[in-house]
Amino acid sequence: MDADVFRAWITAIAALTQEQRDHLTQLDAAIGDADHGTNLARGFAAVLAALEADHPATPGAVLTLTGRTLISKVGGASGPLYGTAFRRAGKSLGDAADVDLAALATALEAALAGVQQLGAAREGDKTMVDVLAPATSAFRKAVAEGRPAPEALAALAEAAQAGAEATVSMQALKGRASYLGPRSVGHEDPGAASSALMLGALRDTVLAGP
Amino acid sequence: MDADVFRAWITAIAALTQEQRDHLTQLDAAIGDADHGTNLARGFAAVLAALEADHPATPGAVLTLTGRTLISKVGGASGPLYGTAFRRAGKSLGDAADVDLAALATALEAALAGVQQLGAAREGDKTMVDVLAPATSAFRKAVAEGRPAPEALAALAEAAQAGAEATVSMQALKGRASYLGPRSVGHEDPGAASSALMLGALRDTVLAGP
Amino acid sequence: MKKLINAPDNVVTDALAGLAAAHPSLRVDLENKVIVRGDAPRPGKVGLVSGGGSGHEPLHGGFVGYGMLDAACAGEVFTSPVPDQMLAATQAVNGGAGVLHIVKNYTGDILNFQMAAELADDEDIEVVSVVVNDDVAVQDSLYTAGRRGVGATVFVEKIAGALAEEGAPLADVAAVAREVNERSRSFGVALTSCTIPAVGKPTFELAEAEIELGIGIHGEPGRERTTITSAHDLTGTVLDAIGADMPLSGDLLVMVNGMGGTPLLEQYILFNEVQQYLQAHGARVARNLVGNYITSLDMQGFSVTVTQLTDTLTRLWDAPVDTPGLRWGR
Amino acid sequence: MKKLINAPDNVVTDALAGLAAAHPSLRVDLENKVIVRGDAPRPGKVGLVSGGGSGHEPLHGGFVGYGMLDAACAGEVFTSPVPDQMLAATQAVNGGAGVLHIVKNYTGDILNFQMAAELADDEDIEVVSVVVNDDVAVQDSLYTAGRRGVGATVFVEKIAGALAEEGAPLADVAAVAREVNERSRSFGVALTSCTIPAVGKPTFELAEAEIELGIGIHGEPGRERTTITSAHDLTGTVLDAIGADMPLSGDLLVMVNGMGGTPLLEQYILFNEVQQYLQAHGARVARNLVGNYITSLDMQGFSVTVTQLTDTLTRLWDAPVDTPGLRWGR
Ligand SMILES: Nc1ncnc2c1ncn2[C@@H]1O[C@H](COP(=O)(O)OP(=O)(O)O)[C@@H](O)[C@H]1O
Ligand SMILES: Nc1ncnc2c1ncn2[C@@H]1O[C@H](COP(=O)(O)OP(=O)(O)O)[C@@H](O)[C@H]1O
Ligand SMILES: [Mg+2]
Ligand SMILES: [Mg+2]
Ligand SMILES: [Mg+2]
Ligand SMILES: [Mg+2]
Repeated sequence: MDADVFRAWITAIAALTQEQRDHLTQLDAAIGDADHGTNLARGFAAVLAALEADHPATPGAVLTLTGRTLISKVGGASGPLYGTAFRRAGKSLGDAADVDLAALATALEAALAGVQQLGAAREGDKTMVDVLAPATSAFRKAVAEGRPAPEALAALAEAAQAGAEATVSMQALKGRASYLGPRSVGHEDPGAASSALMLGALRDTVLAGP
Repeated sequence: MDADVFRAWITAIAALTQEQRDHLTQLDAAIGDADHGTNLARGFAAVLAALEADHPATPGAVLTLTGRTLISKVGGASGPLYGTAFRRAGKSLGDAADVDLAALATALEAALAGVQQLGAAREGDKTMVDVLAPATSAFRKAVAEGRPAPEALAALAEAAQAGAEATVSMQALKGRASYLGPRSVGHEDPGAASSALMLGALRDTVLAGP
Repeated sequence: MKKLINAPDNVVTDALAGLAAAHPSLRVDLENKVIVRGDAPRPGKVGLVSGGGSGHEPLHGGFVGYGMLDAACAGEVFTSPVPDQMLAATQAVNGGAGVLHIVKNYTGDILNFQMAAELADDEDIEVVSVVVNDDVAVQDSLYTAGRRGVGATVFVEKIAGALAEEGAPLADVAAVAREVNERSRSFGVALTSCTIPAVGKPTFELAEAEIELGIGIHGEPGRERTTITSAHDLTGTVLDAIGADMPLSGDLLVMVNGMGGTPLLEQYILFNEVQQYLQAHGARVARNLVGNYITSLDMQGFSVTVTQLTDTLTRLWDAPVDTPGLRWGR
Repeated sequence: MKKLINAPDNVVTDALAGLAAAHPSLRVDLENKVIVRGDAPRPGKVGLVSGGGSGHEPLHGGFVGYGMLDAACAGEVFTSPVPDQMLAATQAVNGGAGVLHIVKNYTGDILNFQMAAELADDEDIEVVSVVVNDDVAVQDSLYTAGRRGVGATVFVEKIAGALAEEGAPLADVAAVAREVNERSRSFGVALTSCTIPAVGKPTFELAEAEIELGIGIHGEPGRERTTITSAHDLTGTVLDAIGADMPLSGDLLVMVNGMGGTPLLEQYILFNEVQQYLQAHGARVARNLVGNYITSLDMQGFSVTVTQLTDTLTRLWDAPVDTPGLRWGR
């Protein structure tokens, strides 16, 4: 997977956050402050502009620029968290021109570690971590078992989707939703939903191929 | 007609303003500031208390106290106007223990004069004057023709009712409704409506007898 | 109707009790519903009295204090006070130099203040009345009640109060009050109706996207109903209306006033448009106020008031003022 | 949605342009959305920086000026600013004595200010952060995001600003900021939802007569939904909740804060009830604020903040302040 693939992935995310903007914002309205969709749509629009401006040449550079841009344009909780996730992933890819599944798995693990280090959320706290954690380990497992790309990426996206749905029954312990205590139960976490969108887009982009 | 009759009249007005409070306020909402019913209800409640407190002995004293109380309790445009009307009427009745139709006509004329002196409204300006003026002259005419009380008072009340209805098609030139210009047409003037209520109550009270 | 009150009939007294508790420097007569400066009467100083219906807070009670009003009378919501209240206020602030009555031009206010002035005259208190009528939304005419008094009232009270604080005689204080009124124009816009506690439902209904141009501070209908436009276009409409009545040039004192339910965020957006419009028309916003100063209960909307300044008016505007609603210089 | 704006995406910049036009004594960087005191940086003076999502005006930008904040960063509506803005503000006010970051306790604000502090550290600017978390509506816990920062932010900014103005070192300014936060508790109530311009419809729906107890300033749901009661009973509920968390005794600084759509008339009614409740409980309201100080756009509702005063805190509260939103003593 070269820089174009990752650029295509980010472009797909940008399109999705525009398209799902209201849906994500509504999820946030139920247990937060109704801005998650707006935040991400604004952020990834800025990311596209940045990618246009200085055409990063490697997958790592694409993700690092994506992360830095999110940090300086999004704000809120999701800005620093997603920004750190993409930056850590980018750093872990180094300056390789082409990335294989194993390297991608390592990058996703670095992203997850960055999010948890910054936000101190654990699985079960009803956050994006409940998507990133299971999806990353499912992906790593599939890759370790030597499964082909389609299968491994399917495992990633399906675990992500399942993780997002699982947040519905959780009580939030982190983020704005935690203020609700028990009343946070019964709603899907907006950040979990957006994480599932991003990982679903990763599968679709890679499988679509060049 | 002795003090008891006039006390009964004021009592009837107090009951009517309570009962019609919302109706009068809605008329005021359409072309004014939605407080005419509240103002009169508050004012006549205070009048009843005052009449209770120092039992005025003559018709003149009853009306004068009513007027003074309205002036010091109602506020707005209708407070000074109705207050002056009742005070002038009371003064014109002097300290007679009993009042005949002619004296009553003179008292109503004094009331009208007081209202016009203070408010400078002329007939056609869409105010209480459009009820007080025609009603007073119809009453004077009937009395001059020597009609019996029932007929003279019926003429008074009917002219009042007609006068109030006539304000619907008028454009307001005085009071809050005048700010509306042409848009004031098509609504009954609240003060005209309350004046018609008061004069209708006068007929009913006198005819009901002791 | 959801309101933070105890009972519709008690809103005015309860709020006055709160004002008294919050501002110990004021003397509040709950019986007469009169708010008086703690140090009144000041011998030799002209006393400034204003008042009107409640529901416009901070006007008038919030403008009682050093450099502004000496007393204010609070009527029921949207109903002018009664002569007894005005007399009590006049007596409380009479320091022997006479008392100025600042009256917004509404029939009720005019008639009640007129009666109060007669009562004061009976007690040999010299009273001069100044009528504020700055609302260009209403066509003026000899044969009607004339224009409504709105935003300029804040400026009249501040500037006349500053001159009185300097020890000027009644005639001069009245003259500067009239001058401010003559040099001021206002225009208001409503996005929603207010709800009077005693009535319990909105005074009028506006459709989604519908606004009332030329709204009165009691929810009186204005010039016309139209569809909401951008802050830019709406400000243009408002300032065109004001400019059609008074040249917008030179140094101006400008207020963007919130009606009570409009966030400060939006008021600053409006002020930005006002400032740009006036600059483009060659005028200069030399002084300004942005905030809720003369409100209409919970109405969403705004009004703009423009006053042509002179050096004297600017000096008096800048003079120290210390009231609950307006404070600087001390 | 009816709003006095040009476009949802421009509300923050347009409002900042208006703030700049209205207050020439402030320097407003529209690019970074940072409001800075005209005379910053003051050599040797600790710089105070705060910031957060917009929609809470006058907080924070309206509290920049003498005796309070040196700079504020404005995020999008209800979204915390980004590290770049906070760094720009920190650089602009760094007079060599270090900079205090006053941060409301929301994950977004915490994370972004944390990153900004790291960036400032790279430039050898000493930064200390103080987190405000006074909202008793939220159960505190080590394992959650903890309590929200609300009304106490106004008091922290005023009192820490006064000490910084006296030339105190960063450690002392940070200490007094923490002390104010620890001695303060707040609780909010919503009668209606706010409407975020970019969203276009209310964040939540309340039935006629239904209110939200413990509402957050971003419209986050609170403790429970219940039926509206009298101002008296509602105040009792609010102060019971605060009193359950902090003894209500001695000299108190009390704020009755309007959420943006609640008339001042009602706020004074509430303050009257608050004052009577506290008096009955043997406490004394030594200082107070009544008005819109930390709002939630057009939300109808209120919050009460109570701070246990000390002689020092009272002295610092009384010290002169000169900002668009809070001004006395000069
Ligand atoms: N401490 C945390 N760790 C991981 N994710 C978090 C944390 N706090 C919040 N989030 C995620 O951020 C999302 C909210 O993002 P957003 O609405 O953009 O920011 P804000 O809450 O500041 O408005 C939540 O749905 C949650 O998934
Ligand atoms: N100048 C006037 N002359 C006679 N009647 C008047 C005048 N101005 C107003 N009114 C009457 O007063 C009524 C309004 O009374 P009210 O609503 O109680 O006072 P306000 O207009 O101050 O709220 C009008 O309907 C009108 O009949
Ligand atoms: Mg959010
Ligand atoms: Mg009326
Ligand atoms: Mg009225
Ligand atoms: Mg947010």
